[in-house]
This record gives sequence, structure tokens and C-alpha cells, in this order.
Amino acid sequence: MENQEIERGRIADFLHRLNDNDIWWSFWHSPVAVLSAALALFMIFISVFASVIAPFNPFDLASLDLMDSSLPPVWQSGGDPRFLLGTDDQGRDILSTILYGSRISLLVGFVSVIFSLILGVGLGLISGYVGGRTDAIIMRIADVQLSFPAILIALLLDGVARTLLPKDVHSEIAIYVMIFAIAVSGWVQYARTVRSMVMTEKVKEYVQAGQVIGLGQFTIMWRHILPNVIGPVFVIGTLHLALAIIIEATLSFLGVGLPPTTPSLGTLIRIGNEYLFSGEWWITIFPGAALVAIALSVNLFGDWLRDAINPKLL
Amino acid sequence: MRKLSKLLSGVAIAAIMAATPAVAKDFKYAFQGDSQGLDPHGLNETFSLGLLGNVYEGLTVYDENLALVPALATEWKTISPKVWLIKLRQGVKFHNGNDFNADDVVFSFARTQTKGSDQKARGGLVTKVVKIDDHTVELHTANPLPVLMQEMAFLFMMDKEWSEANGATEAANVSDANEIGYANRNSNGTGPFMITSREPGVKTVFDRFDGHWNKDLKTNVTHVEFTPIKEAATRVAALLSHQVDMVYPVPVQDWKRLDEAEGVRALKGPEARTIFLGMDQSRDELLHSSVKGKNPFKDIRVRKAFAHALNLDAIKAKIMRGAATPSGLMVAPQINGFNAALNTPYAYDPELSKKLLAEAGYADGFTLTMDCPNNRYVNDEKICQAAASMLAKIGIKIDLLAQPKSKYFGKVLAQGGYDTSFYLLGWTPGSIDSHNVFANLLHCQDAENKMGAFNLGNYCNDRVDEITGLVGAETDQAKRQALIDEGFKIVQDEVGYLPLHQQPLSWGAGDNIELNQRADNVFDLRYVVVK
Amino acid sequence: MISFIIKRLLQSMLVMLTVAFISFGLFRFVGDPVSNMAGQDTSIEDRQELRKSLGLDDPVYIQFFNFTINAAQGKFGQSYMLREPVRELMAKRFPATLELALVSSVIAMLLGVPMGVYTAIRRNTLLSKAFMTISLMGVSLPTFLIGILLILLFGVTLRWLPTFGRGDVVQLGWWSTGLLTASGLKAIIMPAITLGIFQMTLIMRLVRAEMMEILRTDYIKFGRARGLSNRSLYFRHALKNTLIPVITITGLQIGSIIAFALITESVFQWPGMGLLFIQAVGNADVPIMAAYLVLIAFIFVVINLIVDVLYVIVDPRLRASSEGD
Amino acid sequence: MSQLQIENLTVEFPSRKGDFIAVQDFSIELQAGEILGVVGESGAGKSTVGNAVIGLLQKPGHMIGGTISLDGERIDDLDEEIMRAIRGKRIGMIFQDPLTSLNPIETIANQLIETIVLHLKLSKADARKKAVDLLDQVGIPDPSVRIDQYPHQFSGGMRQRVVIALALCADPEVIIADEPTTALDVSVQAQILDLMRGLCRERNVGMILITHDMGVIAEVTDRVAVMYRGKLVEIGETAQVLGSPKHDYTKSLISAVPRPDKRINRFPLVTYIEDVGERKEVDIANHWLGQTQDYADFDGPLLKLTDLSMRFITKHSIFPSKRIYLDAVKKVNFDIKSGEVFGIVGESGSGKSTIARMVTGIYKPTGGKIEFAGADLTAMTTAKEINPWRRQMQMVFQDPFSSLNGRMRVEDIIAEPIQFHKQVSTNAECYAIVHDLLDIVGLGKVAARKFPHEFSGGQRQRISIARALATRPRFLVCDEPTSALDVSIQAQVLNLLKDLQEEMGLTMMFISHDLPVIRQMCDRVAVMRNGEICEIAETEDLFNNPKHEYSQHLLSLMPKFFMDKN
Repeated sequence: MENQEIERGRIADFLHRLNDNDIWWSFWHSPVAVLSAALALFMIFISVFASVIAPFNPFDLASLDLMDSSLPPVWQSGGDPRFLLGTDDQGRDILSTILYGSRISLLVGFVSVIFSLILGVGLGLISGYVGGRTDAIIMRIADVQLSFPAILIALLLDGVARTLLPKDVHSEIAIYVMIFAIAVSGWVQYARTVRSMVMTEKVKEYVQAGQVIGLGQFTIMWRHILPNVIGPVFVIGTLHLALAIIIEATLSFLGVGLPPTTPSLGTLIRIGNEYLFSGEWWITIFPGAALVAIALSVNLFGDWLRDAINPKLL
Repeated sequence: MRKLSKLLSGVAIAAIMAATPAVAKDFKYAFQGDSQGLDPHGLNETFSLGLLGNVYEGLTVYDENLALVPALATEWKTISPKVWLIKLRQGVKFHNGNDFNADDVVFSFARTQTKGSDQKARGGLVTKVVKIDDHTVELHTANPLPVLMQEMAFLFMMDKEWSEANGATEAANVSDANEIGYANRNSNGTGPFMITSREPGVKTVFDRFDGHWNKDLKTNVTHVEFTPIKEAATRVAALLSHQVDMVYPVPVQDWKRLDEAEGVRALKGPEARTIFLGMDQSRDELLHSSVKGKNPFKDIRVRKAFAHALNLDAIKAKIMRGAATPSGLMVAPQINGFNAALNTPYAYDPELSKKLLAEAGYADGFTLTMDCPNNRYVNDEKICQAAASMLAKIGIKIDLLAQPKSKYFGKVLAQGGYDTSFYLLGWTPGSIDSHNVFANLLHCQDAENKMGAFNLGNYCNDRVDEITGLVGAETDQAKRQALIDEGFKIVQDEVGYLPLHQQPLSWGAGDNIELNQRADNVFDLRYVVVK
Repeated sequence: MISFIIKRLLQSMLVMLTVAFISFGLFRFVGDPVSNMAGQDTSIEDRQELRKSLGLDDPVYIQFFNFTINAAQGKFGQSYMLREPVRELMAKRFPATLELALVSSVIAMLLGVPMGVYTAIRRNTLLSKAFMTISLMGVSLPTFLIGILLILLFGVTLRWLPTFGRGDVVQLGWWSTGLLTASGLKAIIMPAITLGIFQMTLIMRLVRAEMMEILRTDYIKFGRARGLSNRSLYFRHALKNTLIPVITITGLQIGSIIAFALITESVFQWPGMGLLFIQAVGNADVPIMAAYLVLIAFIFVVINLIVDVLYVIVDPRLRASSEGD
Repeated sequence: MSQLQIENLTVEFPSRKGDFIAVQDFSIELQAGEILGVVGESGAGKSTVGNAVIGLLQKPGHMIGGTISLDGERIDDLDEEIMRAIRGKRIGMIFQDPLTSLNPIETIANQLIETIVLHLKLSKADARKKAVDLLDQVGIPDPSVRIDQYPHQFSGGMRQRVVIALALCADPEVIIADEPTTALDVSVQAQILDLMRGLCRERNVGMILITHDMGVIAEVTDRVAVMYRGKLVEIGETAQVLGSPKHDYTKSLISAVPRPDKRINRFPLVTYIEDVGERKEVDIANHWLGQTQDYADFDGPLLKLTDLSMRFITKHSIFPSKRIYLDAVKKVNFDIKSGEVFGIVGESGSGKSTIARMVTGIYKPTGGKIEFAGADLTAMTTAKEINPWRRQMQMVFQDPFSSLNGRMRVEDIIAEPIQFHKQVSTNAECYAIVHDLLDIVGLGKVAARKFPHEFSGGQRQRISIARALATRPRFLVCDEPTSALDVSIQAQVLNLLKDLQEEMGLTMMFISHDLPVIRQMCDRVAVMRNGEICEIAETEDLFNNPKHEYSQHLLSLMPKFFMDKN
């Protein structure tokens, strides 16, 4: 009972604070931010519940019938009412595949961003706080990695994983390989941002206050510095999410991404690209639009967030 | 480069223009890859050999209908089962003006056996070359070999003097980082075209060789530019926008677009390549399967179940857009030894498949990894996907491992230890004869005698092995055909392979271009006419 | 200054060695070059022979040692795929890629800088918001999609621009340029735009952020209080300060543009290093892949060095501190 | 006629939480050659007045009433173009921070010449000649050489001279100087003020001098206007306003200024001063906070520094011989007795803060010994060994805005040291103590669940003090605890520190650059310069009879207005 009281008090407290919060306020007063967030949430929602919403399960090979393949959307002549947006070359329902594909794209995006965020923030914290030789080594590695764009690194890692890992398990682990590759290619930006922020934060007096109390380095980093540098990290994370989704699509487009039996949006676009000239535009255009919708909404939101939190970030 | 030289020597060019026939015709074409160097004894690969076939010539050549016709040899006959007497064409000149003679033949055969050569097998068919006179040679083989002259169509003759003068007496050796084979970057053949400039992977320019022995060639083309374009969409776009006159291959689904578009057309034709699925029938346990302790493919009921689960007509209609010929045999109609009577595909009957599987003890199916190339054959990966979904319907769960050809072949071929359980492969017998199929695909694996090297699943039947030997040596056509039929029948009954179809040739060209689309997918400039 | 440069050079060498190691190490285990070099009829013994002659049977460290020694001399051996010396292949392809990268950088700069300045000065105008949103399209549309759409529109439908290749090139010594012929200029338009869009977005946003930051500084406020005109404030004082980081980042980006170009090159069949690389990956052509990686790292290191030195020249604050050496 | 006339100026800043009136009904007149001070605490609206005059109000602020006239002509309603011609030409402006007021990538010459050419239409060569003259006038040695240098090659004081030259370069009639000396050290400050006064007199230029510093007002202004919350509360001759203020606010403001001339027990509390925390009386003797029995008694100095040194590397190099060092603290020795308040005074860079940071363990000394209650802290290496001692000494920092972690609630900030040192067993107990501490420092329990940004500077400094007290320390280091605060708030915080010191019997090390504050707070004082101690003396002795030359110099720079008054 008493706990409930306290809890209610806390919620009221939170709501009050939220109402008072400039970011929250500016969010509700920016139509672009609201719209893009709504679109992003919508895309996330439909992909999370893809298995409920989608009329078919395109990953279930036994359910595909080759004779249903390459059907146009319903409103075109030859369309089949079962397939709202038409079918692809293997008879997969495009709508269902987009839903499942978005799920994969978002999953790859989110998990790889979280991966590289943890890696980058961790290394950035250590680099910025400890300094000296540790810093030099970490930043040198970052420099080397920066000389190769993410797509190249992901291409390499993917290639290596394909060669080194047993082939049987390949299609099952392809998605993890992809996540790992994108994650590893993205940590540098977090690390650099966090590092430079830590360098400015660590000379601030609240950090010294922690030292005077006797707190250990880890506690100071974790409890004091991290919460103060995390804001911009989320901005980068948001923008990186869009980038990760695009990298995934590009890798899949280049044919080193996810296998066509479990197509992501990028794989679908690659498949569809082969049919652009033959007039089966729906195989490319609908997944393409879905991809752009996800990337654009996430980017617009991230862009707004950047302006709200720290316009100096890139 | 060209531009500059044009600028510099306008007068000279005008003079040449006046000298050459009034009709100077340019022709541009594109393929998905480039020739791997210009050395005629370099890579034994269809496209490279096809491209070089315009520059170099063998003793024989295939005509537009894949019939063997004389080229540098005018006559040949066996003077004993293992010895062939060859009359060489007279008055043939290399591009540099040297005469072609018997010394060049002896030299060329010797060159195929040098370190960097990839033509060792083909050249090795001939164990000895004896010069009789300047325009007569004897070829000795280890065994009686009726198909020898077919093989000679892709064994190109080089100029001994030129090779010696330029240090190109050995085939280009890729292992030496510093020494670049001269013949790899320069050419001097007897063919109707000579390469005048080349940037590997970017552009190769051919000009007509006026001194060619055959003045009756169909082509009126004098200048050719070849560009590799890797992306199919870019390639088709290049044709659609008339930046090139001809491209190949064209995705089958783009035929409609090409036919509808103004001024271009799709060229379709049957290719002599048979696409089939193979199964590992020799290991006691499959390398990549959920079934442990036994090999389901050793059970003919399982092989049959697979055979009846595949809907070849659906693959033809949907994936190949109607452009394939479903096949019941391992050879195409163009191949010597093909018998239409035997060419009946397994019937599509998934219910039967389920029943067979249940009988074999796999009522719940099993999981299996399928190896598939994704850039080698027409729609190769899509066929595998379709097969996977068809097999899924009878309870077989396929994990599809589709890879670029380099990785695919590295895994499934001999050098990868035949690391596969279930795979898709395509085969065109280079000699356009069924014997090639028996030797490579149907014979038990026998590394020692270089037999069955591409029988990846090691399908093995003693009688078939026996037939292979007999067919190779049999010269009586009727007897030979009977042996071939017997062999194919055995393989068919035992479901040794799952033939799918002969894939189509799929090219695209401008309406003003007349050309010959040969069934072995070789594009021969000799038949190109620009209107 | 000299010790600064020496320090930088040492660092660069370390970077190069690392990259050499990585590129060697990674590619040592990717693909099987032998299966590419041998045709389908080549016997197993011949394949073994080939492996041996390529040195693929040596211990790994010996292979790496040989690799590094050769790489330092620019010798990467022969391409398995094209049977040409990699050094010459790269030299032939390099101008195409560099021209593409430079033209797209120039396009990105010419569009990105004014747009960035505009959006920083007139933050709340409609045009400014339109720029911001449109520029986001540049990072939300995958490069390959942009390329395909451009080809469809301008190449196939309108037939204004060539859909592939470099057009006619003119040879200036060993350098081949497509910028001196009409067809070459036409050919570079679409690939350069495709490649430059991402860059343009980046530059525009960078300029905007820096500009806004600088417009808030005291010296701009003080300049205003002295009655300086907006033009002088924006372009003489603010933009000049803005351009220092912008040039740095753009410079550093050239390295990654060159590498990033591989997608564009592959879509437009642009005969550059990226195309070569993609083809090499498909064919497990180790020498080309290794050379490409090392070359990219080398370009990066060189640009880095140049930018560092330029930085010192442009920024008087740094000049003073490095003079102290 | 007055040169500059401001009548009924009212400036509004609209915001989503309501419109904020920054300046209300403000009227002053400035005569030629006169220096008019505008004084007030932060947020009083004094800078807004200056910005309004040159028409550069920060957006979205705007004038909603009143007029501004220059030589009888209205200038507040002019077009931007015409106004721009007035800025710099007729009204010059000087800002607070000389380090950021100059474009770092342009030479001084370029910046001067650009402005001169713009306003005086001279040729470049003539403009350059004039620029060199100007630099000479503002006291920059060797001006013809130095003019081609970049701003970073000048020291802070020299840069402010350049800024003044820039403000003067078009011979304006009026100068507005907004806190022109706040960022400078005392000795430099005096020189700059002298220079400005001289230039105004010489050129008969009127100047509005905006500052929060009563000392500066007393030093240079002829008349002074006192602002409080956007309104003008009092204006008059400087001597009259400072000597016998009429308005209550002025009175409280002046009384809050620490007196350099004599030591008083407590600063008088004046009702007009905001931010007064109602201290709730807590019986400290019987409270947990008073239970400091676990400290062993110790005879002799509580803190003893022996040859304490700190050397920083300012330029790294692989070769030791090429490294450049800074000796921030050079072999310093002193003792602090139990219960004493020991002051350290010195200008910026003298090493006083470095000593504080070494004592509290933020920096590791490069030489010497720190003994605390007889234990050699410098010899301890493990946290376990040193933490019991850490608990006994705490620190109050200078900047109330950065010394509190903005992401933590106030109660968590204060609870952290208690929890870390495991001084109580339950969370409930801990937070009860935290609430009492908040009462003690005059914030009350209501502050507990808020975040630091919801508090003003003075309140934050109270939180900082509460945190420092949370470990029941017996030694407190205060590093410039009030230098970032307004003078009235400073008085509050200093009173609080004095109260606490007496109630808890704390020993204190009090660091400040402000001599009057030192005099009010400390029992003994060390004067530091360049990392060395010049003199240690009883406070009163030092102020009455400084022995060291540098001490004498420092004392001579003290603002004189109280001395004049008496």
C-alpha cells in the first residue's frame, strides 16, 4: 500500500519532470519529429508483430508455390487477391516478406547498434578516462579502422566468417555474422565521441569530488561520467541505426548478406533489381520504399534529436 | 588513346579509309566477365576460349551449327587406331605476317604441356606430334580416340618464331610475380581478328585481320570493342540505351523488355548445357545432414522420392520464363549420342515421393544442406531455391548454401574433397559427345585414371564404367549409340542423377545486328553482320 | 615541425604494417585461388602443383614476410583472375577511381558548403528546412538504389547520359583522364552524383553545425558590435573558421570515398579499383584484394599526413605550437 | 545635452513558460567624458541594457518600450543598415572575455584594418598606420611588429588591450564596456581600468561600465546606477551611492561585500537578499554528524606538508630532454593546526588549487610528503589503506555548476560518500542523515528528490557543502568556494561555512584569490606565487604589516572603496 503511494508519487514526479523537460516539449512542437517517430514506431510495430499481421510466412519454404510467383499487385491485371502487393520470383507474398524482412533489417540494425554502442562507449570511456598509452593504442586502432569504410570492413568480416565457420551452419549464423560485422565496423564513432566528451568531463569538479570521496575509477566512470556522456551517444545510435540498416541492405545487395531463403529488405531489393527491366517493379519498389521509410524516419528522428541535444554532433 | 591518335593522324586515317573496303563497320559487345588473359593455353574456360577463338585458331573449328569443320587442318584421318594424319592448310599467315606450318603445330602441342598451361589435359590427349613435312603432321594418342578432332577445336596454334622471339615459349605462369607472360598481354594468331589494344577488365579492341585465309567469312565487321559489364542490370541498360550492339548473358526475365524496346531484341536458343542435381551416394554418412549413421541417398527410394518431388515444368515456366527444356537425360539434344526416346523426365508426383520416403523410413523427412553456385548458370540460385521449396513439401528441409562460383567450386570439386551432399551442377561436354559425360560424370571416381573427376556424389555402377571404356574406343556409330543408350538407361533407372533441364542461351542484340548464337554459348565474331 | 612530421611518419608506418598484416591475414583464408586459375578439366595433381608454385603451401609467417617485402616494393604479384601484374592493373585503374572520387568530392563541396551556410544563417526558413530534409534522403537511400534509379531515368528512359563506363579517355603519360573528352565528362556525371550525395549531406551538415557554433562565438558578437557587415561576418570570419574542420573532414573522407566507390563503380561499371576489388572478392583474387586494401590504407595515411600539415599551415594557433619543436 | 540617453527602456524575452521582463522602465543619461557604472548581480539585466544600446539584443529578446537616443537622435528604431554604421563608429563595445573576443585565424592587423577601413574610409596603408598608433595608445609594446601577430600570441591582458583598441578604432563617442576586467587577474585588472579611465578622459568619450564588482565601481566610475531584477533602484555620484546608499537593496549589496579593512564576525543578513536558506537548527552534538569519536586524538599539526612538489608535463616527447615541464608547486612546507582555518591566497596559476588537489588525493604529488594526523598519506598505495583517511578530509569546489553530477538526484549525491564508506548500515538511516544535512545547510528536505539544475548557484554550493560534510570529516578544503557567486550569495555561503566550522570544530584549508574574503575567514594565511610560498602569517598581521614584497603588492591592489569611505 505504502509502496504504491510512493510509486504513484514517483510517476507523478516523473510526469511533472517530463512536462518540464525542454526536449520533450520541443519534441511535441516539432511536426517532423512527431511524424518521423510515429512512422518509425509504426514500422517497428508491424515488423515485431509480423507473424501476426502477415498473411503468409514467407520463410516457410513448404508454403511457397512456384506457380504463384511473379504475380503483380492486386490492382493490376493478373493480380491475385491473396497477394496484396504481388509475389516475388519464388512465389513469396511481397507484403509478408516486407514485414518479415523489415523485422530482420530492424533486428540487425538494433542489435548491431547496441553491440557497437557497448563496444564503442566502453572503449571510449577507457580511452578518455585512463588516457596515456591505452588511449593511444585504442585511438590508433580506431584510425586504422577509419581508413576503411564500414561497408568494406563488413564485407571483409563477412567473407572471413564464411570461410572460417562451418558451412552447414552458415545460413543459421548468417544473421549473427552480419550483426557482428556491422557492429565491429561502427564502434569508432561512439568511441571517439565518448572519448572527447570524457576528456572534457573528467576534469570537471564533480569527478574530482568523486575522487575525494575515494570512489574507484570504475565507479566514477560508470556512475558519474557515463550518464553525462550518454546523451549524444543515443543521437549517434539513432543515426547509426539507419546506417546499419542501409549497410545490411547494401551487403545483401552485394550478395554477401542474408540468404535468399530468409530475405531481408536488402536481399529482396537485390532480387527485385533483376526484375526491374522486365516490368516486375513491385519486387523492388515496395521493399525499397519500406527500407527508405525506415531509414528516413529513423534519420529524421535522429536528426531532430541531435539538434535538440547537441547540434555539434555529426 | 584512340581519340588522340585520331586527332594526330587524320590524314593517315583518311588514307587508310580510302584503301579499305568502303564498308567499315564497328561493333561493340559486352559480357559479364573478361577473358583471363590472352594466352591461348591459359585458362581452359568457355568464355576465354570463345573470345580467343576469334584471334587464334585450332586445327578444326565448330561452325554455326556446332558441326566440326576444317580450320588450320584441311584433312584428317586415322592411319592406325592411335595415329592421326593431318594435312595442314597452306598459305595461312599469322597476324605478324609469319607463315603457319608444321613446326608451329609441334611447338603448340609442346607448349600445352608447359608449367603454366591449363590445356595440359587437352594437349595431353596427343602423346606425340611428328612433323612429316611443312604442311603434314602425325598425331599419336595413347588410346584409340575417335573424338580427338572435336577436342582440337579449342586447342589453338601459336607462331613458334614469334613465341621464341618474345620469350613466350611457356604458357603464362601466374605463380611468378615478376614475370608476365608476353603472350598473356599480346596476341599473334591466325584468326580473322587481331587485338589492337586491351585493358584487362575494362576494354579489349579487335580489328579485322585482312590477311585471314578465309575470304568468305560472313562478317562485315572491321572494328570490335569488347567491354565486361558485371551487373546484369547495367549490361541490359547498356544495350537498351544502344551503347553496345550486343550483350550476353541477358536475364531470361528481361526478354520481354528487350523485345518490346525499340531497336533491340532478345536472342534465345537452346544451350548444350544440362543442369542437374547430384547426390552423395558413396559416403556411409552424409557430411551435411540430420540423418546420422547412414546415407539416405544409398536408398534408391529416397533418390526416387527426390526425383518425383521436382516440378520441372514449374521451374521452366516461372524461373526460366519458358526458356528451358526439361530433361530426362544428362546430355542435350545437340550432343552426339543423345536419344530422344530416352529423354523422359521423372514425373512430378509429390504424393508418390512422400510414400517412397515413408517406405524408406523417412516419413518425417530430414534436413540436408544443398550446395549451389549463384553466378555460374542461368538463374542457378533461383532454381536451387525453388527445388528447396519443392522438397520442403515432401518434408525435406533444405539448408541452401548458395555461393559465388569460386567458393562453390572450391568446396564441391576434387580440391575441396568433394565436400557436398547435394548439389547443383551444369555440364557441357567440350567435345560435344556423350563420351565426355560418361568419363567425367557417370564413371566412378578414379583419380588415377582421371575418370569421374566431376562425379561429385560418386555415383558408381560397374557396367557404366565398362560402357565408358567401350564408348571411348568404339568407332562404329550404331554400336556406339547402343552402348550409350544402355549406359544412360542404367543411370536413369538407378536415379544416379536428377537432370533438370537444358538452360537457354540468352543474349541480346540490336536489331541491326545479325549473329550466330551457338549452342555452346560461344560468341563467334565470324558470323556477325552489322546492317 | 620536422619532429612532428617524423612522428607522424612513424605512426603511419605502423598503421601500414598493421593493415598489411590484416589484409594478408584476412585474405589468406578467403576463397581458393587455385580453383579459379584452373579450368574444370585440370587434374588434381596439377592443382597441387599450382598450389605449391604459388607458395600457398609455405608456413603462414613466411608467406606474410614475403608479402610484406614485396608489398613495400609495390609488388603484389599477378592477378589470378586477369593474369596481369597487380601493380600495373592498379596503376591503370587508379586514375579512374581518383577522378571519380575527386569529381564527386567537388560536387559534394560545391553543393554542400553553400547549402550548409544557408541553413546555418537562415535556420528557420522553409528552404532551409527543405534542404535539411532532402539531404537526409541522401543518407537514407542506399547508394545502389540511387544508382539504379538514375540509370533507369537518365540512361534508359531519357537516354541523356551513358549508363556505364568512362567514355573516351585521353592518355597523359601514365595517367588516363576522362575529363578532357565530351563523352568522358558525360559519363562521369551520374556516378559522381551517386557517390557524392552521401558526402554532400555530410558536408552540408558539418558546415551547418560548425557555422552555427561559430556564429555563437564572442568574436562574431564583437564583430557585429563593431558594425561589420553580415557578409564579412558570415564569409570572412565565420566561414573561414568553419572551413578548417570542414576541409579536414572532407580530406579524410576522400580515402573512404575511394573505398566507398566500390558500390558505385559496380553499379555503373566504372573501370576503377573498386570494381576490380569487387570482382576480385568474387574470384578470391588474393593479390588484388591485398593490394587494394594496402593501397586504400596508404591513401588514407598520405591524406592524413597532408591534412595534418595543412592544418598546421592554416591554423595560426597550431603553427605556433609546432614551431616550438 | 547628454551624449547617450536611455528612457524607460523595457526589454522582454518571450518564452514558452511565460514572458520574462529582463529590463523594466530603465532610464539613464550619459554625459561626454563621463564614466557611468551599471552594477548589479547576475540576472539583474545590466548586460541587456548594453546590448539594447547597440541594438544587438539576443533573440528572441526585444524592446517593448522606451527610447534610446545618441546626441539627441533616436537610435533604437533605426534600420539594421543604418544602425550598423553606428555600431563601432559611434558606439564602441568591449566584452568580458578577451580570449574569445578576437577571431583566432586573422591577424590583429587584419581585424583592426577591416574595422577602420569600414568606418573611416581610409586607405589600407593609412588604416594600418592608425592601427599601429592605436595599439601604441592602448599600451602594447612594439606595436608595428606585434600588429601582424595572431591573437593567441598575446596574453589575456594584452588581448583585452587589443579589444579596447578595436572598440576605439573609429573614434566612437560612447563606449559600452561589459565586465571588461572580470576575466583578468587583479594586477592586470588594475592596469586595464587605469587605461580605460585615461582614454575616456583624454578623448572625452562617455563610457557605460557594466560590472558586478563594487571594487571596480569604486575605482573608476563617476556615477553609478544600481540595478535589481531589471529595474533601476538607485543612481547617483559613486561616492554618494557607496557611502550612503539610500535604497535597501543597495545597502544590503554593499554590506555583503567582504571588508578588507577589518574582520567582522558574520556578514550582516539583509532581507533584500534572495536565496536565504532558513537553517533548521540541528543539535549537532547529539547527532550522528557530531559523533566523531572514532578519530584518534592527535597532538601536533593535523596536516603537515613537507617539501610538497608537483610537476606537470606540458609537452610530451619521446625524449626526456625535449619534454617541457611546469613546476606548479615547488617544495612547499606548512602545517595546519587542529581547529584552525588556514588560508592560501594567490593569483591564478600560483599553485594554490594544486596543493588542495594533492592534499585531497586528486593529484599524486611528484615529491614531498603529506602527513595527516601523523599518517603519511603519500606512502599509502592501496585504496583500502587510504580510504579511512580520505573520509576524514573533504572538499568544497569552486564551480557550483560543474561540481555536482547533473544526472543524479541531490539526495543520491549526498548519500554517495556515506554509502561508499559504509558508515551506516541501512539505506533508511543514510537518507535520514541526508535529509538532516540538507536542513543543516539550509535547503530542507524538499530539495532531496530534485536535480542540481533546479537550483541556483548559491543553493548548489550548499549541496556541495552538504556532500562534503556527509562523511563526518574533520578537515575541509575549500577551493575558492564563492568566487563564482554573486556577492550577496557569497556572504550567505561564507556565513554558513563559518557556522559549520564553529559548530563541528572543523579544521579548514581555505583557498581564495580574494583578499577581503581571506581576511574574513582565516586565522592564518599563506601567500603564494609561482608555486612557492612567499609568506605565512597570522591574518591580521599580514593585512596590517605585510612583510614580503609580493604580499605588499597584492594588498595595494585591493579595491579601496571601504578604505576611502572610512
